[in-house]
Amino acid sequence: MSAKQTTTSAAFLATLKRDLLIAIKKKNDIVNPFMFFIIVVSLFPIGISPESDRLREIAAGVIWISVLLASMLSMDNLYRSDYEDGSLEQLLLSPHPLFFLVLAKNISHWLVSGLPVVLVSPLLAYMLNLPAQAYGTLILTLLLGTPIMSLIGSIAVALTVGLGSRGLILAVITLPMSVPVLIFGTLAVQSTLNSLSPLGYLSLMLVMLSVAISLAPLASAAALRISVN
Amino acid sequence: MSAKQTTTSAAFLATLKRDLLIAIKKKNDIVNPFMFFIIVVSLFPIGISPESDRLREIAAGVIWISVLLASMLSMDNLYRSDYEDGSLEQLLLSPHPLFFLVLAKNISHWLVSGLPVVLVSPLLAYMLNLPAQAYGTLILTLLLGTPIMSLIGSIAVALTVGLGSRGLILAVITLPMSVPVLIFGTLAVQSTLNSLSPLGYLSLMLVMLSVAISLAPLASAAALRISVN
Amino acid sequence: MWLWFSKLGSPKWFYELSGRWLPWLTAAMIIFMTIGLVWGLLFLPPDYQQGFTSRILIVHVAVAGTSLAFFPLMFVAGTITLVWKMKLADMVAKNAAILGAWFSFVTLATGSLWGSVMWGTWWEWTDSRLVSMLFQLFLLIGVISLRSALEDSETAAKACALLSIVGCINVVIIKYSVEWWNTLHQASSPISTDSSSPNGPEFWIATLIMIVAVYLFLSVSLILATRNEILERERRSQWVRDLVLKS
Amino acid sequence: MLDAIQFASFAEFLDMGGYAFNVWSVYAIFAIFITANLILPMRKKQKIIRQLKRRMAVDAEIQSESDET
Amino acid sequence: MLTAHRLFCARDDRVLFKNLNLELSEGQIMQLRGSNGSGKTTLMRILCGLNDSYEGSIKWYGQEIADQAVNFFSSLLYIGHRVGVSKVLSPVENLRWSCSLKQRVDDEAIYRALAEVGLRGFEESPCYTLSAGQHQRVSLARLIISPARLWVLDEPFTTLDAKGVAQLENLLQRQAQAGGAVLVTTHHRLNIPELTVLSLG
Amino acid sequence: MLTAHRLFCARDDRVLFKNLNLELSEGQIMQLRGSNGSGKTTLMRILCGLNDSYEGSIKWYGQEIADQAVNFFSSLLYIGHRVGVSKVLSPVENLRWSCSLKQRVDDEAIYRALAEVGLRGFEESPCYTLSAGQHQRVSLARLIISPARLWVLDEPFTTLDAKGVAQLENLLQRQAQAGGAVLVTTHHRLNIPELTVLSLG
Ligand code: HEM
Ligand SMILES: Nc1ncnc2c1ncn2[C@@H]1O[C@H](COP(=O)(O)OP(=O)(O)OP(=O)(O)O)[C@@H](O)[C@H]1O
Ligand SMILES: Nc1ncnc2c1ncn2[C@@H]1O[C@H](COP(=O)(O)OP(=O)(O)OP(=O)(O)O)[C@@H](O)[C@H]1O
Ligand SMILES: [Mg+2]
Ligand SMILES: [Mg+2]
Repeated sequence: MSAKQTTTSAAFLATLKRDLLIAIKKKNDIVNPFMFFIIVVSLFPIGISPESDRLREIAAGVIWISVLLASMLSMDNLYRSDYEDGSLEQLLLSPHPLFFLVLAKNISHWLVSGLPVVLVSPLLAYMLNLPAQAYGTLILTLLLGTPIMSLIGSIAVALTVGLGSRGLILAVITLPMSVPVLIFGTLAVQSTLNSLSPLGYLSLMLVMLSVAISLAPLASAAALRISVN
Repeated sequence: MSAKQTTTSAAFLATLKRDLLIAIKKKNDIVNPFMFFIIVVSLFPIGISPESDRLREIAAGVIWISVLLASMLSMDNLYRSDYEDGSLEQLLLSPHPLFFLVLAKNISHWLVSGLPVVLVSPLLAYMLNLPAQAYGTLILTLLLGTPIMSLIGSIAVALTVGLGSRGLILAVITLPMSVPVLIFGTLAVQSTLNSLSPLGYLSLMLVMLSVAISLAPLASAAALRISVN
Repeated sequence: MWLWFSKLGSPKWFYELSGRWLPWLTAAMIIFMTIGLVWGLLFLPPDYQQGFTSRILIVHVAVAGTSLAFFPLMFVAGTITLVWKMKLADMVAKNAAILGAWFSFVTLATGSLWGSVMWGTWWEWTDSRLVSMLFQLFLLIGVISLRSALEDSETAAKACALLSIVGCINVVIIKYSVEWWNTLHQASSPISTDSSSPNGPEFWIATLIMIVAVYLFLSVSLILATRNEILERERRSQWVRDLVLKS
Repeated sequence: MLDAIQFASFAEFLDMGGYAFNVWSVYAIFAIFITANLILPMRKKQKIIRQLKRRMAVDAEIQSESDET
Repeated sequence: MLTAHRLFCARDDRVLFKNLNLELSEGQIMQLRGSNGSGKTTLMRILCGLNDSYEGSIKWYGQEIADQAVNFFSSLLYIGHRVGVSKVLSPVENLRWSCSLKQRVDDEAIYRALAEVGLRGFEESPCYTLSAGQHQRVSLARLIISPARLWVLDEPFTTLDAKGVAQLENLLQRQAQAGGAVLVTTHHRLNIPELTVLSLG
Repeated sequence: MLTAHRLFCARDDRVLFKNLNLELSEGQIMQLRGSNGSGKTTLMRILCGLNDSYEGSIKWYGQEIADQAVNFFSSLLYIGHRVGVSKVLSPVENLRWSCSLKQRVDDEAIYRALAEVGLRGFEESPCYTLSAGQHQRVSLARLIISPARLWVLDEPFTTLDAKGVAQLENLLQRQAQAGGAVLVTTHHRLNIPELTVLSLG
């Protein structure tokens, strides 16, 4: 029996592959966060002002807030369908540390819903007239910030996986927690615009990301065990 | 038997009362849209700028967009739990015109999730430094606009009631439809700020609301019949 | 030690003990509150620059200081719930979240009333204490709504415990990041602790008395609510039945 | 002792140096806050005990009914 | 009273039934039989007008149902797999609403019906505190209150204990004697003498 | 191999079981019996470590499970009411993942197992096109692949046809002969000679 047992890394890879496969088959999981992001961002020129000077000032903030909302809403399905079809129980009964399996699910979720949003953000930054010198910083902050959001959101989703309607409760739990990310993300862009170095903020976000990667999956795993009870 | 049959208005009232009762018992249905609205609005000063001059310019737009998002997300539960526990089937099998029963559900939903948001909006308008002369118009536009949003959202929710994860699909369907409401709502506030009369926009919104009230419940009813099939 | 700990966790034991303490705590609360209020309202000399509005400050500072105690309290209660599965800790945590939301709200309200005098505005985003208190209120409401959404009480207990622990860490992070963000936007915070120094010692003694009074109030209210919770959750046990029959 | 009172008249006391609204609002909020969080739990206790009594009466009734059958 | 003629239904290219004829008359209790997935639920929902992916004709007292929906719906009571009892509300609140969709009721009738199905003492507790069987009983209380002439019940015996099953069988017979009709599915063997059986698949 | 001592479990103040002792040894097939809501599912989930609202001790080869979770989980196979088959993926993809959580598998073994449970030809179709019975069979294919010594199966016979039931009974016996143990609930009467029965409630 021991000869046939898997290593944890194999289980990690299998879980990652499976979640990506499901996302590819469902398509909506990939397209919707992306569409939501674009639609929400394009509400701002309509609601606030279509003048390019005004837009420039609010561009970074608007993009960041929309990313926050999109990534929060896309969390909804992270564990839900697994919970409903019983796959989550199988995950919990695996002999491997739940930490890594949860991490695999989080990574796959970010690849599917966070990354496309980050990739399309320069286009929207252009539409909102963000000065070109800030693109690099914006993308970097988003690259660091969206995984943090996914990791935090994962805890909230894991806590509420058994609930019927959760859209809003998720928001009420995760949005306050994402304030620090929002602050550093926008500050970094702002300081680039003021020709200052954003490195300080970026490294702070990096620290936050590493803390989140090492702690959040633990909390998610505990939350899943609580919810499946 | 005919002596004991209910009038349509009694069925309408019974449905309205039941939905309000459920909302009162669940509390979350009332508190969450409201909290979501406040939290999203308070992300903007952090993400864009805490300075009161800047905030003043974006206040109306930010409030309107947040209302749009809150009302869209609160739709999620309009028919879902009824679908899951079978109450929706009972509704469809009632001898009374479905139009009125759906309208009752929409009204109760608006009272529970739309009205509190409208009522708290002056507070947030204050926090965002909106000039005082625009408060009246803002509230009027929201009073006209949120029921339109609820009625439109109801159609989208009815179409997707059987689906597992819908948070984002709903957004992708309803947000584009609500652009006209957003445009007239913010234009009305803007013209008050420029000391012009907002009456033209307000009456346009009133027309939209009456059209929505008379047609949207029909569409929702049809959508429900399709989804329950 | 362990025996004592598990005895402490027994709701019945706590109910009886708190029943004995409650009169004393209530009496102490009434005394401190009366002294604080009478002194504060009648005797406190006007502030050299703020006039009689310093009467707002003693209430505000007492409530604000006390409301910072809630997340640590919930952190401890949450850890006990998760690690030792002690039901009593959850009963405390449940009511602490609600009471904490009240405290945060009153801090915000009294602070605004003060601010409208001092800065001429009820709300100011450029102040970090205001913003981080607002988000503490949001997080507490998140915990409360999570509990009301979960129907199964055991799941709710553990889920809220976990969320309180995560939330506590977050309150700290939010507080520091908001503070830092504000110092970058505006050099001087409108709430400056320095401005208090010209005030005489009376001011600080009055404030201190109010702080003690508010802490006593916190414990009395929390104990009352927890006792109700015990009665509800243990309603089927024999000792509650006996108690109900006697009353 | 009474000299230390900062107000010459009751009207002056009510006026609070021109900040009556703010000061008294704070104290009103504080008073509501304190009383609500003391009175509500006490009222709730009465309600719980009343409910429990009713519940136990119903239980006893059901018990005696099932004894008869 | 209810006749179906040459019904045909296919789901995902798989024919569930074709050329199915059914006639239900006053005083009749008809049991639908068939293995899992043979289309019993689908047939019931088609007859009630909840599902329109079929061909054929369904008549109510000789007239197409589509032409007299109000008439038909006010004499129909359908209880499906999902019984239509909200978990948040109490039994009384649930019945108040679901009955008032069809007829005028007073609270007294509701309390009496609840007592009859053995829910005395639970009238005011939210339904999520009830057991599965008690949950089912809340919906069955509607049978006692309802004056509907046609009952369509999809597996109403699930989660009921022996006493509940006997009581429900009794209710069905009372309905038949009063001139109503019952269409019911179940995997149990029913203890009702005048039973008609229709087998699917 | 698995012993439970003086288990106690209460849900919402209702005692499901108390003072329950259970001993499962190699080569044994044990059926849990009991009416609906008597706590069968709850007991199984407690034994598997999915539910911790109980008192008492559970041991695996004489040692507390909490002290050797990895060891226990790698010799356990649990299939619950919800079988853990994603509707979006095909049977092969489903098995590839769920088996790789426990052991190394090659595709050939998966195809062989799927053929054995009668799913030849469906290996690549997404599971939402499968019938309920076929859906159940996908999860049962894991029994063929798995080397786990302890099987815990919650109502595995639902939605299976007669042939499927016989095949599953056969599988259970093979497992027992190979020195494994099986804990199973079902409302069916099993056609297995060496069956131990434990009744709840
Ligand atoms: C973390 C929560 C808070 C704490 C610990 C706190 C504490 C204090 C303290 C100790 C003072 C006295 C400082 C002094 O003597 O000048 C003070 C003053 C003040 N607080 Fe707060 N406070 C908090 C939140 C708030 C909030 C939420 C508001 C408004 C909504 C607010 C508005 C004020 C104002 C306007 C002053 C007077 C500022 C000044 O003297 O310049 N505070 N607060
Ligand atoms: N929405 C749907 N789309 C496609 N096929 C469906 C749908 N609903 C049911 N079916 C198929 O129709 C068939 C009949 O389903 P139905 O629910 O009527 O069976 P049943 O006889 O009631 O079974 P049971 O005894 O399990 O209740 C099943 O094979 C099912 O796969
Ligand atoms: N999450 C829960 N919270 C409270 N009570 C629960 C919970 N889950 C189950 N119960 C209760 O525990 C009891 C046992 O449930 P369980 O699912 O173990 O029954 P079972 O024997 O498996 O029944 P079945 O034959 O229907 O599968 C039921 O009365 C149920 O009401
Ligand atoms: Mg069926
Ligand atoms: Mg079970």
